[in-house]
Amino acid sequence: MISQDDELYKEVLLDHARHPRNYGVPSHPNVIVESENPQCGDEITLYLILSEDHSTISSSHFTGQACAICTASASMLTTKIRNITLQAAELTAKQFLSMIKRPPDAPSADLSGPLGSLAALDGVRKFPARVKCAALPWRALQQALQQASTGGGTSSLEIRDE
Amino acid sequence: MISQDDELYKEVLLDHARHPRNYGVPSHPNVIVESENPQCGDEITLYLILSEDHSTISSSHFTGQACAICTASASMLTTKIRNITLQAAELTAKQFLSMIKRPPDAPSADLSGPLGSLAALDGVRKFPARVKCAALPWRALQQALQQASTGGGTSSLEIRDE
Amino acid sequence: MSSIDFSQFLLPDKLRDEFPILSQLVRGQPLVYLDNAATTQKPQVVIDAITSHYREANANVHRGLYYLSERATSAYEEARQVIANYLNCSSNKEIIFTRSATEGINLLANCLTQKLSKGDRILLTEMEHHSNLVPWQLAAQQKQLILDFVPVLPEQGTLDLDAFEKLLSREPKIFSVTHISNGLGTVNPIEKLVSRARSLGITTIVDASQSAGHKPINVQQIACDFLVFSGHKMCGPSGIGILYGRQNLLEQMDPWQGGGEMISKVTLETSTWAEIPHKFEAGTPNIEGAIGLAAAVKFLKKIDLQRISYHDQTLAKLAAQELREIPQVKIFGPLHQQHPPEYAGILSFSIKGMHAHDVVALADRKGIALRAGHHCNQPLMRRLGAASTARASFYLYNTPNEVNKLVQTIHWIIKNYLE
Amino acid sequence: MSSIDFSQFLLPDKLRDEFPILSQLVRGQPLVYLDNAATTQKPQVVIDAITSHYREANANVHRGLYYLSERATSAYEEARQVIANYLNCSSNKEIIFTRSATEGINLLANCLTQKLSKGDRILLTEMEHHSNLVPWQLAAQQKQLILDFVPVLPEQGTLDLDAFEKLLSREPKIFSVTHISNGLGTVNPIEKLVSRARSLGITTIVDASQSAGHKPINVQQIACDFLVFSGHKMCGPSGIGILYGRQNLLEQMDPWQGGGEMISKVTLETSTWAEIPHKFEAGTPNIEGAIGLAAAVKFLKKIDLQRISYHDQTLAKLAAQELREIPQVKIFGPLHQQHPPEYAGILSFSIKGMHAHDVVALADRKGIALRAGHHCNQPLMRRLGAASTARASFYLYNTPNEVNKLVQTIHWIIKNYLE
Ligand SMILES: Cc1ncc(COP(=O)(O)O)c(C=O)c1O
Ligand SMILES: Cc1ncc(COP(=O)(O)O)c(C=O)c1O
Repeated sequence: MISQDDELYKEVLLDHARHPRNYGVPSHPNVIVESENPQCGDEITLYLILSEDHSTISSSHFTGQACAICTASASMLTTKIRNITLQAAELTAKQFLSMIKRPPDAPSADLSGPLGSLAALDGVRKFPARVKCAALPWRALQQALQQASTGGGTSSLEIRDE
Repeated sequence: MISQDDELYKEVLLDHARHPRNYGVPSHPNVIVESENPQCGDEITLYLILSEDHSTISSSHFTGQACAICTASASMLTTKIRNITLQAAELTAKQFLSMIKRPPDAPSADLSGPLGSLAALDGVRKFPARVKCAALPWRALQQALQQASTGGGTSSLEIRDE
Repeated sequence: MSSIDFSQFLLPDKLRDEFPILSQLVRGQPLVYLDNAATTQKPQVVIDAITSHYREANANVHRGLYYLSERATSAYEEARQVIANYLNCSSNKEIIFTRSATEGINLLANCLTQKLSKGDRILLTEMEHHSNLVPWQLAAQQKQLILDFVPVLPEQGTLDLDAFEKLLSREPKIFSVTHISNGLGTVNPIEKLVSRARSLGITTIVDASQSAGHKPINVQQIACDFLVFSGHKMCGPSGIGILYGRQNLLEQMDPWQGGGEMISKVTLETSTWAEIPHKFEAGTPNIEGAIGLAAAVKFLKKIDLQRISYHDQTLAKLAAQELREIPQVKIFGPLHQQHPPEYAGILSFSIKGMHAHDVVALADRKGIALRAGHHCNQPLMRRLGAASTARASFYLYNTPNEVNKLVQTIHWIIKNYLE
Repeated sequence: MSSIDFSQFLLPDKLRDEFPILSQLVRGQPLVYLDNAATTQKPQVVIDAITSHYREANANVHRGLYYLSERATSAYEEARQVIANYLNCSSNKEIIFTRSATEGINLLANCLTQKLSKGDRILLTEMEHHSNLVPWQLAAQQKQLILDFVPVLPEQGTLDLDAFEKLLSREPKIFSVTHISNGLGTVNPIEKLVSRARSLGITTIVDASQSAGHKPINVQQIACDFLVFSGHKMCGPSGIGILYGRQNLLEQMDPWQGGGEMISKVTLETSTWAEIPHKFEAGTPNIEGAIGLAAAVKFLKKIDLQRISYHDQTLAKLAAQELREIPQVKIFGPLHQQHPPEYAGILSFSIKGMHAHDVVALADRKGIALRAGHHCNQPLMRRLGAASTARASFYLYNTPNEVNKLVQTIHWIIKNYLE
């Protein structure tokens, strides 16, 4: 363990970073977004499998090379947005991004709130240079959702600042 | 009087500045050099009248608008380089320019040296921004002497740094 | 001096205590610093902001993942926010740190002329500082553009607004104008000029070098596209300046300089750019410069920029009233008149029969710092028929007593030099 | 650690006392600052030089006729002389003050390509910092020039000299190369590279950002045409840098930026230029920056640049020896090898299974400042097959004890994060 009270490297986050969930290329994804943050070197590809009517995300996966924060964020994302509507996923992305962009001294996010265990990433606010690491998979998701609503496909995304 | 011991505005210098000698356009000059220092706004035109064989300066005059230092320097120049050979004038210009370019803390120039009363301009060294004011007429003279040795005529000169 | 008690309207003399340099003797006399249009003195809070940075927070900015780098980065970005607030920007992305006003204009002269064609026109004025003239000459030469100039009315020292209208009909693409003339102290009717030009679709640039830190500035009210100034003329460090640009325009522009910080993805062949403002900040910036400038802005806002403006003006007007009485003195610009058009704390004058260099060198003998010369305004000086002038420019730490000393010294100079 | 007593060859620990920032605690631990390749800390003498300027001598430089302006001007020009002496220039006119190394290269990329024609080639290397790459890409795009790159041998981290020879046969007009790689610590055989290129009439530029202030530099011995560096990487302020150029070349070049200070005669239509170096210093310069940089150079020379170079190298080598023993650690560049080719005090490494960001963020928990990322070297990183590395870079105030702490911390990170 790094430290009992490290505000960034929480145990749950390290667990996702060391053992990422839904890591790998699924067969027949409907949407693929290759995202990268060239300034850090984080690269995450996000895959969505949609329900037949394209209204719901059946499952999502990711691959790529990234730091612990970005990897954990992607891993937690894929566990969170399973069997929910595109709208619900969009809302989650929005909530997540607003959470991590609050000022460093804002009160801690609530683990029992709608974001659930994603609140473990809230500590990233205290480390402004890492906000974009946590944000990358969610930016990819936002782009993927837009694509999903217009028929799916593959695209890429380069994020710069957050 | 400005001050008994002002190192720049010496009484002899002020006298030349207020009552410049040889000020005006002579008839039939052999050489004319229009010199200026655009950064200060000093403008001096120097006129030489040469002996028939062009070996000697019979007289010199000047016109123009310039500060006290530049005007006095020009006025003293015209009184100094009268009835001397081109070579002697060249040497004087060289000696004068080296005098005013010595370091600010060098010992004072000798009023009984070859430059005579020109040594009154020696104090300019202590005011580095004014060195080019004192130098301008002498730079014009150097160009005029070169012209004199190649047949005379009119030219112009823009000085920048000293 | 006048018998009215101005002290109740002016800033208090004790402000001087904040500026360590002002307590020194120069040539055995108390320093009277009246060259504020060239550069200003630094209050202790600005010096402290810089030294604290060195002693506590120094690191390179951006992308550092350790404590000092985070601290330096936030200080740098907070400085950007302080400037954005001062100018009332809609976003702090609209603030680019440059070396100086000069660099800001060079950036614009380069980036905004990229897409212009041969024969396109740029409108300037006859009262521009060389920094708002020479960069356009360089660009015009390279891209075969034509420069036009709004004339200055020599008596009033103001722009000829009829001529401005006529020149607009030549359809310039860019109009770049100074807010306040550093040579004459004229305050241009900047909102009116900008709104007229913008209504015709012309890109507008304001050189705020003499107004920043001397007045409140509101870019949304001026409604210009770009605005530049330097930190050192407003109690800040040298080596730091500001370029304000409208977000959408900055986003459309290609970068000027390349290097670290301004890129996103780089291959050997080609690169993509960072978001604004970083796209225009190539290489390690002047970090302590930005921090020092922000400290200066906070200091000035606390005093109140409206009051500073009034203070500057009043001292210049007091000096003008006294100098106007001296027959050998000629004043240039608005303060030449008893009832001047809008003016700032800048007073240009000459003494008949004396070169300005001598006036200023002799004032120095009394500890007074004035500027002599063309004030980087050679074309304007030619227009006024003056090779050079002497200039006294006032700021918040100057006092009515210093105005007195200036006036007495001019009398002394005239008596001793001319008589 | 090794049992040899290095202390007799290394600089004394008490040098640290000159740097106020180094006595602070970071996250409850003594600060171990190992990001010197990004920027360096400032000794008290540099801080004092800047504050004394503000408290005693602040004024604008050039053409001021009063006491403060004379004092500021001499301090600024003396600073130029100090730099000229450090580099062994033949004249102080060869020293131009810029904002940074980045600005210096942008100036060159602009001015030196003015007269090139479509299809002309410029030779760089794969290890250039973005600052010595992106400006050339921008110029190449505008003027349709072709860039070639000397490859890096990934194992040694050195330039491929055979390929260099072949690329020379394509007759490049300009060859610009770094003295020391900021990503790998490689010290290039600079005299050899420059003399080979110059023998073919190629204009040569050296990026000395990592060598200035770390070694003696002699431009006449290197025999390059131009050389650039930044003040902040050598104990000086940020916002100030140096461009050295051969006098005759600088005299032939047209200016880049326009503005005050760099002109001689200005009319509305056209202008003539001041002499070098002023021709290339448009606008008010970073005066206190120049003064601070000169103070830094004096400080470093007093310590002895040769000793500083040895000190940096030795610490990097000690660290490499220890880290090389850890199976999960991979070292990049010369120190990868037991008997490395010439190297500087820069150590790049990665930990298998960890992203460099995490390595550096965790080192910060122990008060150690490292850098993670591409080090503004994206193409080089791609060449090495590493998205990013962690980098420890040493300077005169680092100690063998700090090397120990670094090594212990890497062990701690591996144990806690990977195991
Ligand atoms: C009106 C105006 N514009 C531009 C400048 C240039 O400022 P800087 O030299 O700081 O770039 C000045 C300063 O002299 C000025 O007064
Ligand atoms: C080799 C090299 N070149 C150029 C630069 C750019 O320096 P600056 O950002 O100070 O302009 C750096 C600094 O990161 C460097 O290491």
